Amino acid sequence: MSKQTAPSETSTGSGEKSGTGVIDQAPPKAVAQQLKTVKQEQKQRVDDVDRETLIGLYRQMLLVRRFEEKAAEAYSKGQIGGFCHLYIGQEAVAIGAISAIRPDDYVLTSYRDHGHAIAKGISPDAVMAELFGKAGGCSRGKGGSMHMFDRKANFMGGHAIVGGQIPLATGVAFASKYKGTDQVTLCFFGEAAVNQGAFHESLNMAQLWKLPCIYICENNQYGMGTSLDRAMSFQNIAEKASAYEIASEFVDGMDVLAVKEATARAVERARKDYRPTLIEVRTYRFMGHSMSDPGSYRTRAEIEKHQERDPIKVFSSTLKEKGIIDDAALAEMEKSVREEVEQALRFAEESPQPDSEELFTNVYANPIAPGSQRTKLSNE
Amino acid sequence: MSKQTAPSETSTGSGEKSGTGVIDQAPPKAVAQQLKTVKQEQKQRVDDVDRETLIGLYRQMLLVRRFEEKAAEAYSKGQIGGFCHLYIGQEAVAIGAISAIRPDDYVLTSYRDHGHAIAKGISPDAVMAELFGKAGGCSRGKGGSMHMFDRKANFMGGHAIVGGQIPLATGVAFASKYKGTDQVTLCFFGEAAVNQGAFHESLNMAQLWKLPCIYICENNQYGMGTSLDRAMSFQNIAEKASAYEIASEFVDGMDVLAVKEATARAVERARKDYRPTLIEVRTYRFMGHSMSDPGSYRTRAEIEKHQERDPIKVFSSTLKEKGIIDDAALAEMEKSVREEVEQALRFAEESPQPDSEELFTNVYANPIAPGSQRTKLSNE
Amino acid sequence: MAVITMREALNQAIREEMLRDPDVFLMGEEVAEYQGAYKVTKGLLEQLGPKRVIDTPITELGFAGLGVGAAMVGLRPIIEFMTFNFSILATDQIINSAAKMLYMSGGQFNIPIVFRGPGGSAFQVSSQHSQALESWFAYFPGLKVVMPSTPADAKGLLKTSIRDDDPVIFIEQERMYGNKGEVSEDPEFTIPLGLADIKREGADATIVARSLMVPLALKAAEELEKQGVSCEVIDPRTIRPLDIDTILESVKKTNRVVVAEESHPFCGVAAEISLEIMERAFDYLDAPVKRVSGVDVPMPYAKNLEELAIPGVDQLVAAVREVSYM
Amino acid sequence: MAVITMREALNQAIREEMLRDPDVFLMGEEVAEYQGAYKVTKGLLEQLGPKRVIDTPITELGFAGLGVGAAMVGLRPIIEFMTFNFSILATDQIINSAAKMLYMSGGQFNIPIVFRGPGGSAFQVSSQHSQALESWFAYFPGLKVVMPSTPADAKGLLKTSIRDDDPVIFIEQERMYGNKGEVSEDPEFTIPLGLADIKREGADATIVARSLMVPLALKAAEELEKQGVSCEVIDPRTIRPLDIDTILESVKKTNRVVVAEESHPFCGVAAEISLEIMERAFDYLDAPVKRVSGVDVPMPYAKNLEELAIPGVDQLVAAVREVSYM
Ligand SMILES: Cc1ncc(C[n+]2csc(CCOP(=O)(O)OP(=O)(O)O)c2C)c(N)n1
Ligand SMILES: Cc1ncc(C[n+]2csc(CCOP(=O)(O)OP(=O)(O)O)c2C)c(N)n1
Ligand SMILES: [Mg+2]
Ligand SMILES: [Mg+2]
Repeated sequence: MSKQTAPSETSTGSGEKSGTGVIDQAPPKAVAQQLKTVKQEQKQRVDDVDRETLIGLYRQMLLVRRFEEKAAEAYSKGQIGGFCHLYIGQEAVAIGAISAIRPDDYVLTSYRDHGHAIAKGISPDAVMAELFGKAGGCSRGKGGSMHMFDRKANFMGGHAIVGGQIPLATGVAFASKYKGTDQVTLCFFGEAAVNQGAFHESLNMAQLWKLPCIYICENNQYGMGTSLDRAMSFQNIAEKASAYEIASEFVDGMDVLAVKEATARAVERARKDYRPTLIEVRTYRFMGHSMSDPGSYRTRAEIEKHQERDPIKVFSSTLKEKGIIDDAALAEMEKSVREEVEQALRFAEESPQPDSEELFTNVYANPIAPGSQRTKLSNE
Repeated sequence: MSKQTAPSETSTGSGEKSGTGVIDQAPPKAVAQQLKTVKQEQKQRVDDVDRETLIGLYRQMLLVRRFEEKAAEAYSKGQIGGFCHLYIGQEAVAIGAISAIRPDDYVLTSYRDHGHAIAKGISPDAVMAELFGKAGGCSRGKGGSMHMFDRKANFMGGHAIVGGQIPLATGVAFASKYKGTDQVTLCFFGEAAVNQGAFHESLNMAQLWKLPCIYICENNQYGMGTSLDRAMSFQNIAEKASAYEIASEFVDGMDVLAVKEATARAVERARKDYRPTLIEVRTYRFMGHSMSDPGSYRTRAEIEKHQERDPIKVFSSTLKEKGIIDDAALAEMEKSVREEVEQALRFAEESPQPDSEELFTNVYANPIAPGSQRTKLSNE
Repeated sequence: MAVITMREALNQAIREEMLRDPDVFLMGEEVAEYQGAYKVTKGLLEQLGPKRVIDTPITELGFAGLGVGAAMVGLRPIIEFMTFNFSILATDQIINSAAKMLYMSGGQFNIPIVFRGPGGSAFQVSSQHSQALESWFAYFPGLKVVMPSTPADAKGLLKTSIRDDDPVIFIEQERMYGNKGEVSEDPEFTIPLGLADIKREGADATIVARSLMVPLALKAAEELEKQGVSCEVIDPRTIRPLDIDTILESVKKTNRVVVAEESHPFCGVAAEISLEIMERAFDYLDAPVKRVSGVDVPMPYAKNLEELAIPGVDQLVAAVREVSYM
Repeated sequence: MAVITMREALNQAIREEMLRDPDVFLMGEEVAEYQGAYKVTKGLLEQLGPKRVIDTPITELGFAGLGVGAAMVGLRPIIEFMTFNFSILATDQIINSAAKMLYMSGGQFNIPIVFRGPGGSAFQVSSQHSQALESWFAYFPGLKVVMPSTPADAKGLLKTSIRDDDPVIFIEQERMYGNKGEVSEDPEFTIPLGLADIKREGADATIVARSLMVPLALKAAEELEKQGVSCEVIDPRTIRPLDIDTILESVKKTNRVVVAEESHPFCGVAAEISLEIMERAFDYLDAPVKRVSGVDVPMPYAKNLEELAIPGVDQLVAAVREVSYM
């Protein structure tokens, strides 16, 4: 008998549960405890990573943070338009995960994409210019904040439909297997995207066909103003993997090294055996959902509690305690990062607007002018 | 700390598995064994049900079987057009489940809907006339085989988009809770519909909001020509409920009493506590996917093996062994059922075609003739 | 009559109808606790409670279908799409379930539901968030499609849509939420569906404009007045059913027509209106109907490009001059 | 040249292009082991193997998106929808991803993908399974839309579509799969997109017809010939980009036009064609363009009603007589 006939027990599901409110109500003591645990674990992980990599990771997180602080400033001045979703607080996820892949591997993510774009190797200049809607932007000013792209970096875009990038990433991974390369694909999305049908359909195909796709759910506990438990009946996202028999892992997203290690394990599985993984990364965004979010659904206290575990602060203190870096070097780095961001700002300001003609380009790769085919045919 | 931070182990998912072929490869001995088990269990169940109900269940299954055999005949003669999906082999599911609810409860299903329609109380006359595209049909000839409806019977339709009825049923159940009635909704669908995003989205909402919807997956092991294991990475459908923390149960669909009992347990949960359930019913269709299916994806032997557990044969032999019914009574019933079906056929043949005017009715409940509103306003 | 914004007018319409009829409920992403992504549903949770004002997961297909199912058994759902761009994920339930249910059930199950939310362009939200989908939905018999251009129309038409027994696609324009106008406070103030409104009378040329294009058309008419051209501005308000009669009457008077829309042109509403005018008033036309649409490209992000993508007053003026052979 | 069915012609096109280019793969429900729900993909699994001919779960949104992702990195997927009715579940990935990717990436990621399958009415398959969606997809810049009406066109156009670097919506007509015609066996036989075909020359009136309507238009032309009216029949073949020039040339000759379609009328392709004719050949029109469409109701199941729902030869004849003032 095949295994489907096996389970004859009745599972009765859960009973009533709270349907409202903030989900992460850990008391102060637990937070302190949590912080201590992260730091202890991080200290142990540090030993397995070389100094240069550690410092590189730190610098990248800092760069993304300062970059976005600057972007927020520019947004307030009206230099950036549209929606602008900041990544502040979540930097350890993109930086940690992308540090575990090769440059020729692929990354796709949502509209909250500045951090991933920079981590995948797009210059801050090009990302800032894109935010400014300028010709020097990585999508030539046509995509904007939510649609960063870079073919050379294999950065396959920010996508603005919640969950839309999940089938796309599955297809990119499919292509790697089809071509017989060992490139892997990282697909980032928020926890609210898990409720979309696209998630369900994609994970089934990925495991059915054994595709080298790593699904990284950035569980920052809110989709806009809706807390996880008000949108998802069962909130253990990593465990949802079992509905597809897919490999999965839960990881603390405030520890850049934990994210890196978990991703590395998934990458190994994907690269060698074409096997997908779902990683749930618990994280938190310190800012509003987008620049226009009043953010009244969370208390100041809740945000501050999470800020104690700011991934950048945690990591700098670990690195200092481990003697990898000192205050002087940190100050030096702060300075160089700020200069890099200032340079990006200047680049964006000075970059020209797209030419008006650009309105009509890139609609088709093979545009067909009316009547052109007739001429072609009569010439034959 | 909330429970989402708990799981930190890595689950590695399943390894390689067969990606092709027939899924239910039980050796002959196992089948005999299975048959014996069903029958033994069924015999025990018989004791809990009164004689009239037992005989009623049997007659209904027989009626649906004979009805569809007649429909197949009429289809071959060209009296029925379009797609026609027969339910032969699966009768115990609709009959068993629907016998566990009240007339004022709701039922929705897919295009394979003749059995459910009759079980919910639509007369065979009206169902046959609908197949014939006649004015006397339960949808006045406008719906056809895939779209049986009956408002009086609370039969909310056959739906032809795979998975389309799942959100609809969730909404019907939502309305019962909204209105504060204790009506429950049964939602039937095939196992291939489980892969649709609509399934995932609906079950999440049903458990999140505690809706009195009972999702009954009729796992007949094939979606058209695709066996379950070629379409679903993890084939234990009942267990998928855990991804939503929803109650679930696995049941043998060849035993009408088993289906009835499982449904009754779910109904209790839904009626009293507004709690949803996912029931996976293992069944098998003896005919092609639709009347036009050559069916070459299954062997004769495979079909015959399942026919040994024909739910009607199994039930009649149980009833005989238990002394509930004898051969004479069975023959009598056979005769009356055949007469009922002949009557349905005659009704359908004699029912007139819909009037040509019907083409334009029922597009809107409040039709607005062009210009009519202007007149109305100027009259005011 | 108070002067209020389109946003407030919509809010009043929902509130009044919910108070009037306990079968009306409101469901969508962020409609309750967040008070609506664009604040259209502000205060409704507080006043009407969590049973009737419901935040959903991000599952457009699922909750659109849930709404249709609830409507089958007599509830009257208002389903908000945070923007109509996301309705694209829900089209199966809108088109295959809502639009066809009454017909394929032979008249047994009508679907009294309103799908509403902002549509069209916003400000620099780029390709995936700037789509005008009215022609898409208007294509399907079984649906009604409404697009208001003033706070009063917004209120009157939304109230009628909620009371209507058929599925209504109600498309608001995000750029217009702050626009102000006089709105009746009478709770029985409604505007029938299928009735165009003459926003300005004129004798020389007709501009048919909807939604975002209406204020632009009125500005163009002012400008043209100075140039000696008297323009009639007609707002169909309901796209399906379309009140072609009002448009035809105007055409028979002015003999010249411009149809303006912010949507893409191809197979759009302007094409439909033009054909209907041609079919029924061909001999009255002194010039071919002129279409002025958004450009035929996805919406770009860059501000300078975005501005070029949507028709402006100048284009409307030029179009009227063109059909007037000026 | 052999005489083969439309079904075989499509099969040849896919087979030849897959043999020609290893980056082309075919994916969809029942395309492999079952040989295609309508047998268009017969024998392909056997010849090309399971890596390139792939059966999917019933997850239209998922596998359409998977195809677009694969196309981003250079593969050339052919995605079969068992019927285009089911593409409605996948529109988000077609419209928000495939159509806009090149534009919003500033020219970096083109999407060489073909979405194909039967569309329009079949035989008594009722409301949810009988939808013509060409105007829907043609609305969106970024997509190309193709509808062949003969086996030769089917083969030549499908081959070009597979070689094209943009997303192509390729809509076949299920009722026409068995239609026969001569088809070239030259593996380099292709037909350019954006080129209309004059299916019959004539002098007195023009019938613009696509897909299922083309054979009907030709029959109507025969009948009209007997009545002394010489009809030109033009098949645009590609809906987007539309070869309006060929249509205009004909109109300038005949001065009378009927546009036929099996789809619903409202905001359909006929409306678009009519507007473009009016815009660019107004002075040549001796009568308003006449539209003949499927009726504006969901498709009923009953045979007698279904027959009334789709235009027939008689209606086309009557329409041509009407524009000829006969
Ligand atoms: C299909 C769709 N529905 C709604 C939206 C509007 N929206 C944008 S982001 C968002 C919340 C997403 O939350 P989550 O997936 O957790 O990601 P996060 O923003 O927290 O990173 C919503 C509702 C959208 N862009 N797409
Ligand atoms: C969205 C959609 N895709 C494809 C189809 C075509 N189709 C009809 S039934 C079917 C198989 C469904 O299998 P399952 O859900 O297991 O139900 P069963 O037919 O076995 O009862 C398919 C592919 C459809 N009707 N709708
Ligand atoms: Mg989130
Ligand atoms: Mg099945």
